[in-house]
Amino acid sequence: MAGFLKVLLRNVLQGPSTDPYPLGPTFSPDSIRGKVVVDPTMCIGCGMCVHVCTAGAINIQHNENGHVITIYRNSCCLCANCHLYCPTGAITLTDDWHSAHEQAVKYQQIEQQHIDYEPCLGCGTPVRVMPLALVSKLYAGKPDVDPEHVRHLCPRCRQMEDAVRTYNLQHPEAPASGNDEA
Amino acid sequence: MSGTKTFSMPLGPVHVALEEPVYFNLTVEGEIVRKTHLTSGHVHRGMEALAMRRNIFQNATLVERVCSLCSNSHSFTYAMVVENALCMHIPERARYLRVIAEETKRIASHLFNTAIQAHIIGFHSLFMHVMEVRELMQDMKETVYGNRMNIAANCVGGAKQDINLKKQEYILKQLELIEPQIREIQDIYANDPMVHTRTYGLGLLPVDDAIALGVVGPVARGSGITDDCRKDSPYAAYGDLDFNVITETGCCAWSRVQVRLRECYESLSLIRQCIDRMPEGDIRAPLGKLTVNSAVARTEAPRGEVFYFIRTNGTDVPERLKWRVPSYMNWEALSVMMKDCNVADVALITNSIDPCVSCTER
Amino acid sequence: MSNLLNKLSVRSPWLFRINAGSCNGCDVELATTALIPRFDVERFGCRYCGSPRHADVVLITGPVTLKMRDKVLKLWDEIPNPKVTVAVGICPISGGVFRDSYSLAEPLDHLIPVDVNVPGCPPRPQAILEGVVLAKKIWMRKLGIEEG
Amino acid sequence: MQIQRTGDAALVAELGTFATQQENATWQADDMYGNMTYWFRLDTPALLYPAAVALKAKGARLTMVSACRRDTVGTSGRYISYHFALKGIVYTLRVTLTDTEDSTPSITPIFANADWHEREMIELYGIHVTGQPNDNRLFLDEKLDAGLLEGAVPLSVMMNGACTTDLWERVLNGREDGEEKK
Repeated sequence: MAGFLKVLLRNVLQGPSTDPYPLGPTFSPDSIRGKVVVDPTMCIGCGMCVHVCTAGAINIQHNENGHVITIYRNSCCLCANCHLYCPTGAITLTDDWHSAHEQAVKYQQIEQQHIDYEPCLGCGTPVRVMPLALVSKLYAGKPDVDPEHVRHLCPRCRQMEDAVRTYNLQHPEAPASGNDEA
Repeated sequence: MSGTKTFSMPLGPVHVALEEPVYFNLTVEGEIVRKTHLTSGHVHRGMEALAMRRNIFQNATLVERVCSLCSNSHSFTYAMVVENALCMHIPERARYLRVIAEETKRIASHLFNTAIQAHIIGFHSLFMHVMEVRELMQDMKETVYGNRMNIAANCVGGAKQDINLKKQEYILKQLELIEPQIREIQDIYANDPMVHTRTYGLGLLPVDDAIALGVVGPVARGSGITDDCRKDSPYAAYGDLDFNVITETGCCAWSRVQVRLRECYESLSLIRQCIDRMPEGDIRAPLGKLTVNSAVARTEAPRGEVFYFIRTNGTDVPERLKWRVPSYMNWEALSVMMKDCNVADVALITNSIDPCVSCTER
Repeated sequence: MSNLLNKLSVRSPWLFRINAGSCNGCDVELATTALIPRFDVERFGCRYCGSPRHADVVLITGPVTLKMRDKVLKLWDEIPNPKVTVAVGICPISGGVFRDSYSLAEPLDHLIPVDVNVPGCPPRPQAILEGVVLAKKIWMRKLGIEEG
Repeated sequence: MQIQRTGDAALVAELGTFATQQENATWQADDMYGNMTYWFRLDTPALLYPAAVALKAKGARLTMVSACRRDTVGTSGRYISYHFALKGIVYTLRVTLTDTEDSTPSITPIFANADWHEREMIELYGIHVTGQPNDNRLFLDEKLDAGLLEGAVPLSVMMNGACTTDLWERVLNGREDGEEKK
């Protein structure tokens, strides 16, 4: 019994170990996986997050003017798969762990971002403007490329410009109306 | 009470002494249990069927939810079996990161089981003390990985997150705090007259029965069987690390708790060795080629050997994923352990195999 | 008379937990919240009880498997009114990672009225405490008493 | 540093005598840590019993039995894999069921822990196990049919979609329906 008495005595001397929360501050590390958030400037709507999400908590809807990404927090199991596999790093997890809510607002526990498309500078088709960081990385070794211009091109116009630049070709006339593949 | 008449006594599925829903039908004679019949299935979630409908990335998260106490062992073994099927080699650093995650979970899991034993004995102050010590591990998991239970440390090809120098220092500091406390707890469980009287010689599982029933983990090692996957077929970084396989020869509930607590020391040492020897480098390897292949993998979870079998068919959805958890092997041993025990000891004996219902029923 | 009883009882809602097929995560965190000094739910006058007949606030974990469904309903029915139901973890709220399995019944709120949701996998004890505090507030609202 | 850990040569040879008829009936593979695994395709299900006796004689332990769904394995026939471990090496015996030989012998008399595995096989896959006396249900609710995973029922019917049918509709509309039920 002596062994445990020692523990008891020490605990008495140490005083209460109770975390004051919610009446006071609590231990809360930065790395805690709290809530999933999407950076609308980075999301390209590729759907990788939907593919790897076990709980089916992510939904992406495409329409002609853009796409909407919705994450339902009441399904999200915070495994960070979406964060890990997101090719552009658009998805991150915050340390906000305050999740308790009343039933009335159950279906409002979402993270939603609307990503609007803009017309391609080459052909005018609505196109997802590429994240600047991504373009800068792609064209890192090419100082003659203006990232701000390239990111506003549709994939086909971008290919066209790349080809023109690489082989020093005459610039062909940009297609008058949209392209089929986009 | 006459003592000659037997009657059957239901226990569970929702019972204060049992952590999880499980239903015992005991045939008792007076206070003595003569026969145990177990009805399970309350936690059967049809996970193997789910695993065959989800892809290999999703499954890493799914299998982690088989059970939260040994969650890491599932994602760990799952990642290994996929890597075996895809003929992948994971980076050196990831092998060490995996061991750190696994051993961290092992300490927390062992402390939890040990605490629950004190709870069942009725030694509440000891229960609270062990749980408070376990909180150090919980804080460590939360600070390093971001969650207290499902730490999501593994993915196919390596580790999900790196442990930087700052976190390594933090881990070493936490281990420094927890080690003397675990030593103290082990001493209390070994020598405290209350714990000793209640658990020593209780729930006997003789070596022969243990071998016949194929029990694994601390239940086998508590009966003197030297059986540990980390030594038998080394995986991750275990082949390069120094540790001992802990055994006890008492074959009783007391021995099993001693095995668990003494294993915690080995785990502490393993984590320190990993941090010391972990090389720099990548933490994830690119995905291998998906072909038609079958593979198996096994690891030593806190409760014993976890075994995974996968069959791939060239797509990223497995054709068959099957796993067997340690508790699955240990449940049947309860009928040996509970033979002629007191009704009051049923919960205590059940706890001594560190049962995991949600693991068993999937 | 009953009003007086209601007024007296507000200081001590009794908690009861039901494991409806959980993976242990939320259960262990509930046990941690309830039983250890660090989080000490008893500060709010709440106490865990072993029988549903004493309970005021019921915390349910797990995705409600077919085998547990009737048992959950029976236990829930035994709890006297007014009661507050708290769904702990994403499983009872939406099925979580297990949804679409053949072995699950429906999400909890299709079976019984739920008052508070605490999502997370599992939610940390502090989040569960927030849920319990919220549940207490709703319970007092149901009793017709404003928090004083 | 890496050491190759191989199995018991005598045992491998003995088990090989039970797997001779099919092409590539035996094979072996090692993992990245040098642990070898051995695989044997048994000629007939009945040979499982003597093969299990041989493994028992060497002191092996049954670790797992995995059955396969008929609908996913296609023409190769339905097989059951019996995994054994001996000194850290895994030996797998694969039994193939055909229309004429659709049952497998019970090995519970040799390995006591086969009991649960065999019952699970009967329950989830509807496989006949001759000589398995215990017909109590292990996991499945009585409401569910035995042989559930066998796939006789199309998966879409079997899996109740209770959670998903209207989830996204509700989430995207932010519907509040908590109140109306009270």
